[in-house]
Amino acid sequence: MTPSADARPKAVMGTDMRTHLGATQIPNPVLTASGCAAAGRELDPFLDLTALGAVVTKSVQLRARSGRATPRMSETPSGMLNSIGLQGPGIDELLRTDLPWLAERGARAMVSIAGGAVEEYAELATRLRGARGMVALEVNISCPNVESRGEVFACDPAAAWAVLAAVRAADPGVPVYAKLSPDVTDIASVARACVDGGADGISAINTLLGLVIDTDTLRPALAAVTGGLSGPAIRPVALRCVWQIHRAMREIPILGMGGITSGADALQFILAGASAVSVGTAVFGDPNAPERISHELANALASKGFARLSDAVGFAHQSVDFPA
Amino acid sequence: MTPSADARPKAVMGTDMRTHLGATQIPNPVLTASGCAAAGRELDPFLDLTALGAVVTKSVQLRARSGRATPRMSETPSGMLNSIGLQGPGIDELLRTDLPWLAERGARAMVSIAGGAVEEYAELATRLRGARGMVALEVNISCPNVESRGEVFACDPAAAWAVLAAVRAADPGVPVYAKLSPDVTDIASVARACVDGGADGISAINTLLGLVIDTDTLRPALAAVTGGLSGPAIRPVALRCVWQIHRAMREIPILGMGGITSGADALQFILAGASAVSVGTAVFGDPNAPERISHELANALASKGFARLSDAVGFAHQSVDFPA
Amino acid sequence: MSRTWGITQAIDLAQAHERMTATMSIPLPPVPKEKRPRPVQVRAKVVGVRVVGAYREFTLHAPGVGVDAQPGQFITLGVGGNSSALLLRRAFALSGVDGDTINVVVATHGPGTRWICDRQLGDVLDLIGPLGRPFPAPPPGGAALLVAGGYGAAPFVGLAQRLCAAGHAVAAVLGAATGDRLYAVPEFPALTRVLAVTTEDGSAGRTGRVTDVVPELLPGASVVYACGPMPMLRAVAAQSAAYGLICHVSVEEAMACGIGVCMTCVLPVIGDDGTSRFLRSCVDGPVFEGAKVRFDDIGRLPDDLYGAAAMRATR
Amino acid sequence: MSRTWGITQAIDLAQAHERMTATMSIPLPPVPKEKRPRPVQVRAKVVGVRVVGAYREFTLHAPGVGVDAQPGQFITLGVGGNSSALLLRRAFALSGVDGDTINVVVATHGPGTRWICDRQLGDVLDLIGPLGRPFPAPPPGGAALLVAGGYGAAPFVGLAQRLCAAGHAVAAVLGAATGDRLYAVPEFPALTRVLAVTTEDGSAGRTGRVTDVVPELLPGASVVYACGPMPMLRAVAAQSAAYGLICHVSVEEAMACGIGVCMTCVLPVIGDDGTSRFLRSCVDGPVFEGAKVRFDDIGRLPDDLYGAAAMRATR
Ligand SMILES: Cc1cc2nc3c(=O)[nH]c(=O)nc-3n(C[C@H](O)[C@H](O)[C@H](O)COP(=O)(O)OP(=O)(O)OC[C@H]3O[C@@H](n4cnc5c(N)ncnc54)[C@H](O)[C@@H]3O)c2cc1C
Ligand SMILES: Cc1cc2nc3c(=O)[nH]c(=O)nc-3n(C[C@H](O)[C@H](O)[C@H](O)COP(=O)(O)OP(=O)(O)OC[C@H]3O[C@@H](n4cnc5c(N)ncnc54)[C@H](O)[C@@H]3O)c2cc1C
Ligand SMILES: Cc1cc2nc3c(=O)[nH]c(=O)nc-3n(C[C@H](O)[C@H](O)[C@H](O)COP(=O)(O)O)c2cc1C
Ligand SMILES: Cc1cc2nc3c(=O)[nH]c(=O)nc-3n(C[C@H](O)[C@H](O)[C@H](O)COP(=O)(O)O)c2cc1C
Ligand code: FES
Ligand code: FES
Repeated sequence: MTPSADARPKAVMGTDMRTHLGATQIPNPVLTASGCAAAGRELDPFLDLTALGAVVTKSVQLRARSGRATPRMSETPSGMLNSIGLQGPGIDELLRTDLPWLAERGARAMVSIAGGAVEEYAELATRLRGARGMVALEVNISCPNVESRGEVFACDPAAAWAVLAAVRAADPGVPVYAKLSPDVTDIASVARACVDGGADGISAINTLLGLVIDTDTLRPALAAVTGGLSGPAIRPVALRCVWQIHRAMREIPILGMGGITSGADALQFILAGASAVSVGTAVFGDPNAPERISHELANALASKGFARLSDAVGFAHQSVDFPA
Repeated sequence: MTPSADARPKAVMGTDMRTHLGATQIPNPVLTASGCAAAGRELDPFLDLTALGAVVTKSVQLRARSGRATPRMSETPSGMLNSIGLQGPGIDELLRTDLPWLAERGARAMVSIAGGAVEEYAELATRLRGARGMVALEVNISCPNVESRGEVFACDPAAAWAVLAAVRAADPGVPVYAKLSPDVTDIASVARACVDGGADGISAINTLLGLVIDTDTLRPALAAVTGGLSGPAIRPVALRCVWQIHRAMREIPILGMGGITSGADALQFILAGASAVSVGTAVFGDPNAPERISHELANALASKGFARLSDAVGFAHQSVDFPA
Repeated sequence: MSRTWGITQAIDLAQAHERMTATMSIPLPPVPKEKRPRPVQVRAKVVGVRVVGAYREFTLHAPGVGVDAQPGQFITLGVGGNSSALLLRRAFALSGVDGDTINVVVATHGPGTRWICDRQLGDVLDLIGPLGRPFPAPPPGGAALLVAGGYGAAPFVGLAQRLCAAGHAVAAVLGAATGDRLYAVPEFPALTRVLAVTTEDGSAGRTGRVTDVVPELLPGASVVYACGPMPMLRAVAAQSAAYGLICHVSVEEAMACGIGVCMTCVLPVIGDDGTSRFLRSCVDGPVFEGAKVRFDDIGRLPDDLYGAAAMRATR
Repeated sequence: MSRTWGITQAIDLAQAHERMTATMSIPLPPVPKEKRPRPVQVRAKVVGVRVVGAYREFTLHAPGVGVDAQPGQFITLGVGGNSSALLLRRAFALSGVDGDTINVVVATHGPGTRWICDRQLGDVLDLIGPLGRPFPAPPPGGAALLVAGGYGAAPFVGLAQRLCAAGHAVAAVLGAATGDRLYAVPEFPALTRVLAVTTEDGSAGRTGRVTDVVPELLPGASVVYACGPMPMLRAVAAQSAAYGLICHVSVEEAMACGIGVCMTCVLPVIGDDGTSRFLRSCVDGPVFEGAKVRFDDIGRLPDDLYGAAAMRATR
């Protein structure tokens, strides 16, 4: 039972941390974030990959991508701006080396896929069907739709719906999460379109579009001009998005992320409605962060008297009679 | 002439810092930000109000407003979340005490107005016509439109257009800036709607909608649940918005703001396309900030070889052949 | 009268205490209502650090701040240094003034106070003060009861000194959860006729809360001053009101600016015209008359508040 | 061979130097290609701080980091402490290893290095290392020319020691804009047959740049090692190539993670298969063969880069 604010037991021995990605149970609600852990291997010296909820792999496309020119990064106050441009060797290589490596270790993989057209997403999902070690798909729709003036899929509910419907058709069985961009007027409506299209859950949020100007060179600091803002700076925006999505669809699981650096940060996302969290930029400052954060989160939940993680999901909404 | 990156004179004695708010010339491009300086009086011990470009007054409405319940504030990494709810005594009191006080001192006022319906904005502009000391109007359209499901004016180009057209009709002479919210899919289209409606310039940006959860009480940290995120954390988002608006409408002046704490920060906004800047949250950390920043900006411009501030406006776009 | 109050005056105060017991009546200078002392922003050097139980007491060289400063006023400090993620200043009651130096006592709470408590002799802090309205004077000749919770005793050292010097009888109740969270207990015997100390865990003084003792001391008082956590202020204000006494409370609301420009620090206060308003605790307070503070409505938006009607339209 | 290199070995190296001049040929151990030394994350205590011209040299007690570490590898430090706005680690070349202690030399650049340079004896830093691939061994018996710009000399103290110990002849050119930005000049005479020092302002050594001297020393060398600013690396790589020599460059790209997960630190490098790729300088470097680095294309996206075609579709 959900403890009430007053009569909450003050310590629980070992909160039950199990949660789900769609229908798949995972032992730990803390995952890596796509693009912040490569395919997991480089983090092996710093943490136990098998203890994580899952390794969310860097968004993969059909073909190899060089990524963008450098500079690709600019540190900002409590955040960073990046424009990697989805550098990676493509789906063949992921299937050939990265997923088997993770599977052999016993680590779970949530595979992030990205494309420039609806069929590319569908083909990626088809190629990945039944891949060993894969527990879920994360569909990164924060990509420009090359067939539609380069508008980002995640900024258009209809385009987002189309991608998710195609992925769902390509693999009816796998748990599918749609990863949303915060750069929209109404994120709940995009989330709803994704669920209508067939998504089991929502990953929120991707980076915010940002810009830094180098006052020495007098031009944008990134070669690609704009980039994605991540880190603790964006945490309040990410929490607001998770809050809004949970209010709109209480039954839909959310993988929350954006600036999580501690168990208390992760707890905020859980209380706002996330049933699992991803740790991204914090890994750069501390490669052990996902492991540390899962311990801190477990302790925080226990000290608040939650016997089960699931009891805490969305708990903060109980106190608010505010309209959605 | 705009200095080229190579043949730029290395030091200029006293960059000409004059700029304009619409057609009105002001001696200094640094202003306060609405809601972060009240009506200026409390900053008097800390800086010379008359030396600022203008004091942008806290958004005023027709009637007195109590503002929201407390807590109204939560500090976040390199930022803060606030939900003041536009507390203030209303337009009568502004006209009776605050504007005359500023005018007597010789300080310029940019008056920020806010309302829940188009006619309220128009009435405010009418009431303010010819007010002594007022050099411009800033139209804060980040308010819920009470006639339209509470949707924020700035999130709907048509609603934004309607407000600006009404204000323009109410006072055809005063320089009018529309203050935009970053929480939209396409800020440039909202900016264009405002200019079509009659705005002379654009103020960008208002706060980002955010949320913090108090992990002690297990409920939102703010009484109002969500609030506006400001401070250096949001600076890259603010710069991106200014960049996009300038790219869409090069000739439209922009009052840039969002996380400015130093002259170098202000310079980034100028290079991105702003012809003046507002300093908000930084005032809370350092009430002298607007004055300090104008000195630092003047020095930075001079050391980069800009003879005139106006030569630096939008300069960073010259290096980029990227499509808009 | 002397423009300074605090540490170096402690010696003269034994005499003042004698005068006090004779209930002489030298009224405090009236609190300037319109012209607040102009706050200054200075770089203040740490010239003394002292561990006091769970707290750290800092003596800061802060030229110009002490001039005109009065008990109940506060200062703010910038925290975290360059490249800090903490933007906002932190507020601390002035606990002593001596010429160009001032004293504050700091409890570790979160990252900002942790950073301050790490400062060493010679470090320089960005300081603004004096801020806010001080404690008003008691009625002529009236005896004062001071009630403090934890570091809430900070402004009372100076206040007791001033009251003593002005010939008012002073009684004090200093309470805290634990003994190490009491402050300035050694300073008070010389300044008070009656001094009660309470701790919740019984580690010092009487076991219990200040509110257990206050009723015993109200009969001898003509005015009450209270500084500490909000629930304590509310209780003491209620006890004082029930006894027909005015109680001046010094509130602690989260402040973003400390100088009156941001409107974060408000609380509902009943005005002289009977209308309740959200008043800024940084410039209209932090000292308010307890009976005027609508403690029950802190954290709410009461319907009858000035300007509340306009809020309903846009919710 | 000894598992450590650096400071305390300097004494033995005079003898090594003698052996070196006899051009004995003890090859360096082969660089492990597949199994990089496993980096560790430790809390490292500052056990020594020394001002060296414009730089600060830190000796850090960092258990486990030095084991297997080789010249050319680097470490990263967390900066700013709790509640800092700086999230990313800062990279520094290992400039010495002695058992559980390591040395780094830090130039003040921005807020992160300023914070590091403020650290005192006894302070504790969050350290990860060793990271990256070290300098490869020279051809058997070959003479090595080391070319450093500014603190780029840091990895060369250890490299020269190793090369000496392995019997290679070593020559070095150490240059900087000004004399106070030279590093480790006193260490080199014992390790090198020829040592040239240059400064652009003439405040030490020959007036000019390292590239003014390199052509004079190429004839005696069979391999070149370069560490310093990118334009210097490019010039020295070109000079070496023109002379038919391999030049190993240690590049300095902005790094977000330093461990290979973020892809910020890439540069275009020609692979053994002739195909150019964006390689990560943190794990595939920081040492690359100069002729393989497409210096002209740094900051660009060359059309023939592996995967560049896929980029055009989504632009
Ligand atoms: C008028 C006044 C006088 C004060 N006098 C003293 C004093 O003499 N000694 C002392 O130790 N403390 C005093 N405080 C409380 C002190 O300001 C807070 O403990 C401190 O701001 C907490 O900062 P933090 O970073 O450690 O904690 P955090 O909780 O991380 O602070 C986060 C934010 O909340 C604000 N905040 C948190 N707690 C409080 C609080 N209790 N009061 C006001 N703001 C808060 C902070 O200023 C900051 O903006 C006073 C506060 C006020 C308003
Ligand atoms: C492999 C490697 C070895 C290095 N060895 C040394 C050394 O031995 N001694 C030394 O003083 N410095 C060395 N540097 C450079 C050092 O890492 C930077 O000077 C430092 O990161 C700057 O941080 P900052 O906060 O002072 O500056 P800022 O400019 O504020 O840093 C902002 C961001 O840019 C990155 N950055 C800025 N300049 C550089 C740079 N030149 N190289 C890499 N990243 C940069 C920072 O890491 C940070 O993420 C090395 C860098 C690399 C990559
Ligand atoms: C360097 C970098 C690369 C990223 N690459 C991807 C990516 O390939 N696919 C994706 O869906 N998100 C990507 N992201 C976004 C993160 O997964 C995450 O949504 C975002 O950074 C917010 O979380 P954080 O603040 O914890 O980093 C990337 C973020 C960073 C910083
Ligand atoms: C406490 C607070 C109150 C604000 N009130 C208003 C307001 O009344 N009207 C308005 O247009 N913007 C208001 N803003 C937004 C600021 O004017 C500014 O657009 C925003 O904070 C970004 O700038 P900054 O990061 O420099 O603060 C407020 C911001 C803060 C922090
Ligand atoms: S703290 Fe800003 S108005 Fe009081
Ligand atoms: S710095 Fe992250 S991959 Fe190299």
